[in-house]
Amino acid sequence: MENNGTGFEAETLTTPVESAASDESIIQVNDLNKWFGDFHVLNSINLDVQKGERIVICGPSGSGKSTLIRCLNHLEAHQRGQIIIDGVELNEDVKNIEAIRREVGMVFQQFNLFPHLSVLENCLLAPIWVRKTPRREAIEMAMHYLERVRIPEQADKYPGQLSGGQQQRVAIARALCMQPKIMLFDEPTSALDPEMIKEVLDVMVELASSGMTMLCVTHEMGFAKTVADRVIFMDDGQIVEAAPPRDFFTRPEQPRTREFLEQILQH
Amino acid sequence: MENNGTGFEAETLTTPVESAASDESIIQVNDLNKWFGDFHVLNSINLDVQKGERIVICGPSGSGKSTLIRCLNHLEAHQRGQIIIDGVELNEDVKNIEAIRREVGMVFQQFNLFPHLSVLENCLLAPIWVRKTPRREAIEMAMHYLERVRIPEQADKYPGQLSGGQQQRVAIARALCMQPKIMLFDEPTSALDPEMIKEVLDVMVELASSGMTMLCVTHEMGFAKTVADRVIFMDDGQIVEAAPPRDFFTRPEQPRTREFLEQILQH
Amino acid sequence: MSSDPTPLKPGNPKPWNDPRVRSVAFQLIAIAAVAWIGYSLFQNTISNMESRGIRTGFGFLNETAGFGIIMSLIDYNETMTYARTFLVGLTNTLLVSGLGILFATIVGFIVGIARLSTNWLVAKLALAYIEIFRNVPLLLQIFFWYFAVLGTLPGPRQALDVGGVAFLSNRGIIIPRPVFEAGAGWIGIALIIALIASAVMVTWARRRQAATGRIFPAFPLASALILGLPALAYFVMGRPVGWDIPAMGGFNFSGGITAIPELGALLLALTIYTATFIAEIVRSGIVSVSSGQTEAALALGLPPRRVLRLVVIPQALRVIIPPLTSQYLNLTKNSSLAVAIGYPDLVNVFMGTSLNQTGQAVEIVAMTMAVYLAISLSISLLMNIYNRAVALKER
Amino acid sequence: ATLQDVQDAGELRCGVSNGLPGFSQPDSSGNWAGIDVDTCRAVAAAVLGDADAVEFIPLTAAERFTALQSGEIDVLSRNTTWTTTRDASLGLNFTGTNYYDGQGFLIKTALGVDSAYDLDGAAVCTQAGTTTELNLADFFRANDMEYEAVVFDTSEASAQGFDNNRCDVLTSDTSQLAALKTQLTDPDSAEILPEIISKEPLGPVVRQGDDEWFNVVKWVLFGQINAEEYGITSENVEEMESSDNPSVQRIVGTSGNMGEILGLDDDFMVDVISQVGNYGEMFERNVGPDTPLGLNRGNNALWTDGGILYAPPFR
Amino acid sequence: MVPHQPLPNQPPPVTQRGVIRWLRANLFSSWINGLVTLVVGYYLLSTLIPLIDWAFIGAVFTGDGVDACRPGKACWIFVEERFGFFMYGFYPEALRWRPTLAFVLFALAVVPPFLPLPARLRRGVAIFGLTGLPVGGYILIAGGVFGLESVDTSQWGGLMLTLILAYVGIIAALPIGVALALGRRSEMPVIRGICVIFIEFWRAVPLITILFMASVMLPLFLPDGVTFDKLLRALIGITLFQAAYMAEVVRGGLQAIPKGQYEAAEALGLGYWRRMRLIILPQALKIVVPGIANTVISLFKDTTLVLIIGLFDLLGAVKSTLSDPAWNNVMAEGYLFVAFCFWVFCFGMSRYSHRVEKQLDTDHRQ
Ligand SMILES: Nc1ncnc2c1ncn2[C@@H]1O[C@H](COP(=O)(O)OP(=O)(O)OP(=O)(O)O)[C@@H](O)[C@H]1O
Ligand SMILES: Nc1ncnc2c1ncn2[C@@H]1O[C@H](COP(=O)(O)OP(=O)(O)OP(=O)(O)O)[C@@H](O)[C@H]1O
Ligand SMILES: [Mg+2]
Ligand SMILES: [Mg+2]
Repeated sequence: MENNGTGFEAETLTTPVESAASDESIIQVNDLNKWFGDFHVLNSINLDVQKGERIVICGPSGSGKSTLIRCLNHLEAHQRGQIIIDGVELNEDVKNIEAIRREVGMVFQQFNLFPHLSVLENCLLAPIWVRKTPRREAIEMAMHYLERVRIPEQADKYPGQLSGGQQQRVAIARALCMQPKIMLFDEPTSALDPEMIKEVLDVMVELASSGMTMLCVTHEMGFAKTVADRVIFMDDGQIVEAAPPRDFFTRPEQPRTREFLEQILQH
Repeated sequence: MENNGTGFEAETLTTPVESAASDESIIQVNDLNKWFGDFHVLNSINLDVQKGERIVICGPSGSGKSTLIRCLNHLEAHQRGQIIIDGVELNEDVKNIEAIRREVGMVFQQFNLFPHLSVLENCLLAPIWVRKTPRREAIEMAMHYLERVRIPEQADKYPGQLSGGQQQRVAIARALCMQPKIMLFDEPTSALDPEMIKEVLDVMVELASSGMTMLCVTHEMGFAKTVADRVIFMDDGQIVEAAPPRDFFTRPEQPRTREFLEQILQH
Repeated sequence: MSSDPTPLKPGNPKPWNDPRVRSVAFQLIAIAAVAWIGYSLFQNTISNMESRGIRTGFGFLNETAGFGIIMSLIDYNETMTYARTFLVGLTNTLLVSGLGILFATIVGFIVGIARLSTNWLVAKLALAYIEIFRNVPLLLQIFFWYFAVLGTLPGPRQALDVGGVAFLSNRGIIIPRPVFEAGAGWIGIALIIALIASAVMVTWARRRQAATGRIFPAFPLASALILGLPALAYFVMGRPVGWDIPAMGGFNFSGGITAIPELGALLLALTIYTATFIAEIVRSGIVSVSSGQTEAALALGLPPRRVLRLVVIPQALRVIIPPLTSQYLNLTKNSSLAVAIGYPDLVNVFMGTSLNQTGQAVEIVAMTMAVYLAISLSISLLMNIYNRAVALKER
Repeated sequence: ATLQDVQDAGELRCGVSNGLPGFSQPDSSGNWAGIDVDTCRAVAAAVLGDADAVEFIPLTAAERFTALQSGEIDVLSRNTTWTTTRDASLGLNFTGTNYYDGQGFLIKTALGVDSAYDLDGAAVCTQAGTTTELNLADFFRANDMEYEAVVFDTSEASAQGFDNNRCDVLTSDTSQLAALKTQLTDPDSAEILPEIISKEPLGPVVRQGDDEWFNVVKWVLFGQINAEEYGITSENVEEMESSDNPSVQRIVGTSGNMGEILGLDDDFMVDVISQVGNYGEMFERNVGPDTPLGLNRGNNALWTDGGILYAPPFR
Repeated sequence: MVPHQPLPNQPPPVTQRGVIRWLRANLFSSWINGLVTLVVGYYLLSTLIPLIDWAFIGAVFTGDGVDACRPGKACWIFVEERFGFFMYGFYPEALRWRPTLAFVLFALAVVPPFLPLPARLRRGVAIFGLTGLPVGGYILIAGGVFGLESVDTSQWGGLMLTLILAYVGIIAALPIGVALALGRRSEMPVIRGICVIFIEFWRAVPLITILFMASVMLPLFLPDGVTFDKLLRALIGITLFQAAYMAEVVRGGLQAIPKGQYEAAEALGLGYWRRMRLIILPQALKIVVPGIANTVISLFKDTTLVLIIGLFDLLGAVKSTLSDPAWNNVMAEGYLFVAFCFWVFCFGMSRYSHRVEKQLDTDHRQ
């Protein structure tokens, strides 16, 4: 499942990365519904993700993208419908939730690194306490992933000493250290300055090309074109359109999607 | 002295506003010297401002621009030299200081609105307590100026509820409510996001075209070109060059000025 | 919304893995534990009291107390009941807390402002005061003032004499007591008239300012009125107020109003100690108003004292008042240290002497604690209301 | 039961005053001395065979009954006056009197007052939660006089208040007044007025409802008084064991089963007398003429010597 | 064109230079300020000089007994003679090395933040200070095992007792406070309610009523025959009282942790307790170091109240000797000595907390 830095560089952002999707379904979402109070945030979402598939989710603000992603590792509970991840159903069952979180890594918009721990310790936390990996092994693995996100030399610094881009890369490494089967990204680059966006996207593209199953909320359309197997457009809590990037960007079926794309590509 | 909105709009930013300067001198600064401790901030400043003249002051950081402006309404005391404003000499005499502050409005970089008072009350404070205007009249006048800065509808909100640009416009209205003869601006737009800069500059240009005597510290060179009668370049506590914008931007006399302009126009 | 007639529900977890089940179970256990602890404490207490023959109930409140109390704001003598001693203690506690709060606030504000003085000497002196008195236990300070300072005052026969009418000795400060004679009522009426007139004047001044903009010096005039009118009535009515001037007789002064040294020592200590905290609160409150606010106000031409009143103080108060009230609460609780020097506060009179005479510890301690609890809860309630009222409106 | 508890613990917890010379006072290394302290030690000697097996718990007047009621202490020996209310409503039992006292007044000689009936308007220092406080009120009311009660929480503090001139008169039991007088900066500057305004029988107190323990504490004191009556002292107690006076024999346990019926060893009084002494020794050692207090036996003399000390027979 | 000749910077006028400037700016910036300076200065000197004379210059530091003292001057011999009692109370003189040793260990545990030691060692010492030290210190001071002669708690006293009360109070209150704070932020209404009531109750009543309850009423609430040491009871009272204050301080810290930290920890699969222990509490406690220091200082001062229930802490020990007729009027010296001891500790603690705060600051913002 892993695959070390292949020398892939950002220049290739426009050449699509070859798909690694298999036929095996790893995430199944059936008729997912969620309400915040009276507000219907997610409305009958159906989604099937294959192992190795890379999915980019976009849509206007407030359309429920983050909420969908967060439902997948139960940071939010859903009220109706079914989520099955790697064969385990996600419900209130504590054991199931634990099992699923072990397989799902998540990267936040605000990095959310732990400021009181060094970069290395941030990465060791989950392997040691959740996976119960021996410390020595955990360190080896952490260093491996830090190399992969290209900041092994920062291992002993504290998050506060790093730039935003470096922090986000640490956050990715931290999630990878759990050796998850699925990675969720919630607008990983939108809190970053333009120069830093690229360094994070590079890492993500590299990760995509290694065959990781990825769900990524982002408005970086270049990234979507390069790596996505499918682009999903959400609006008003519903999936409006889901298509491979070629079709999605060139001939969107829904007028709502067209409208959105016009807006976003203008910038 | 007043003159309602002339329909001037931001598009005219590049067409110079006609000068309203008369021959009457309203500010005279003679051999002004000021020290902070041992540090000589203002070194023999001489400046004569005509009624209705619009002056833009620029210069590198730390050159004493703010200090100069702040000396003019005695937010800082000077140690040597003379400042005469509208015929009154500025010295430690409390009565003189009060008289001068009544004629000089000031707008700060950080807005400095009073957060515990509504927008309207911010504008009423000085008319009522300093000018002793009847409340009804004061409200009328405040609304007039709020209209002029194009936010009459925000009168009952609190500063914390407004955007930066709106706040700065309230600050301008607040200063205008004292019906000052002179307005001082200390980098009024440098704490603002780009979209907001324009809305504030629009208001300032409109003000300039109404014939107000203005001294403005700013690095907005477009603004300087449009409205300034004279641009003053300060460095190291001294006035290095003072010239009409045409001359100042096209053929600066001093090498120091050229250097500065090169730097600033590069951006 | 789904067309599926039987909506998919997330599968039910195993009950022992269901956090909701766990949470309910956990809470039930907690309730049970607390109830059990409460019940067994109650049961123990009841059975212990029974087996030891201790009287229970609040009947004792109607019994005669039989002991004297040196100071009481309400009418009291030793033939009255324990309920009365409770009230005496309570009023004495409220008196010392009230005065303490008043003085500590005044001293605290002065020192807090002095801390920001441009005068180096004054600022450093204020700092030294704060650092010294804040770091020494209150109880020690009470002892110090009571024994080492007030204790060394001369006896009543050598009392320090202030103009022949007031006297300072180790029995306290004794001042003349006004004795109202016929016609004294007019002074009261004059005072009431002056108060009403002042209120009318202030309203009128405010209206006039709104209408014409002219500022009327209402405050000094009102003060003059409130002081002057009763004084006028006093002389017009032929000075109908006599003064009961304390005179030395027998052991001590008789007549006049006495402030006992226990009250003095307690007030001194509470004031000086609490003021150090208030001073820091005031200082940080004022500092929290950025200098930009002052500058902006000055630039508008407001004179410094109006800047203070209209801009700085209203903003500083928002920061000052919440921690200030918690200091008031602390002061009230600390006033219970009165027991160490014999000031007859609630803890001393009720939880001390009354408890000892009746032996009903449980009832008396419970009543005492309830009083403090009530004071504290009402203050926090008021605080919450205030905070909601002054919260700055943000986006 | 308390007796059992004390024997199990191997230590008697005894509530005493936190500093009253002659009655209970710690020295600077924490050794307690005084007549109240000796009363505790006697009980410990009787119950545990060791007069030192006592934990002294200093209590203010205000705390004392609650401490006893709650079981914090086993016996209270803290110059406590025996009154009806205390006996009946506090759930306590007084076991006897180890000192017959009466309330008096200590006054500064400089004031030139020589009778308690001239005290109208005086400020009076007293201790919180005592019968003294009540007697004082009664006395002044009965004689239609005014007074000002300056109430302290310890007797030491009230003496200090008197010394500092906070009050004109200090009132307390006369024995205490004698003790407190010694603590004044200038002990000669004050004198005790002749009037005694109350009866103050002071004695040990136990919780009500434990008659076994009540009897033990009661009879240890009676035993000490009887011992004095029969001339048994700490010096001669060994010899007395061979005495043929049946009264003496019963006290030292060589005949009868006095100890057994009380739940103690038969020779419990031997431990008491040899380690603490008889009543007279206890008195002389702590408050007698040769001590700083310098009190005479007075009422506390045996009935045979003209006093009122009269213990029921050991029989 | 006239080239601009930069004017040379000039020194400020005399009134703006050196000592004169300092005096002008700080003491005589206006005539009112000048007057204030003179008046305040005059009164300061006229009180300080006699005070210094009384306390130091004219005071008697060595000598034998009361006769060596000079009237009208401080007599520090009194403190010197009673020093052992003030420090240790009734603790047997021959065994006083034991508490001394315990406090030396305590001092060693406190020092590390001031030394440039590796973080691991510092952490080790801190853990020792929180766990090993209380146990070891107790064994040393109380004795009864390892052939150490047992010393009953009723003999503990003086500054030693003050320190023990404060130290144990804080060590025990911290975990309870943390638990209460977590409870108050719990999503379970019952738990939250219990914690709120507990905290509000303890914060509302004066400490002396609590100490009174603990010292004389507690056995009334317990099953017949269950009793424990008086000192222990005072400690329980103090600890619970302190825990309530601590809980509010910690809650402040918990509230300051951004929600993202909770979510990130959750997403990593950490359970509630691990999340709290590894992520939230370390950050929250760090934020509230100053708040904790303030409660510690106020607790330290509050320990003097045990005097009212008859324990001889430092103030109690000193106060009990003040009535000694052998020493005339040494009240001021006695109280000043106690004040000085407390002041040194409280002031030291507040400085210390600043130090720790800096030490713990790993945010190193750029
Ligand atoms: N905890 C919550 N309680 C109530 N409403 C919420 C909550 N979280 C989100 N919402 C609402 O749910 C809707 C969807 O939120 P969500 O964060 O999923 O949108 P999004 O598509 O991620 O938007 P963005 O691009 O701004 O991040 C929004 O209207 C938001 O206001
Ligand atoms: N209150 C003060 N005390 C001491 N030095 C000061 C003070 N205010 C300003 N200075 C110093 O005086 C110099 C001039 O400051 P001033 O604020 O006038 O510069 P400026 O030209 O406005 O710079 P900028 O563009 O950064 O606002 C700076 O070196 C500054 O550090
Ligand atoms: Mg989102
Ligand atoms: Mg500036």
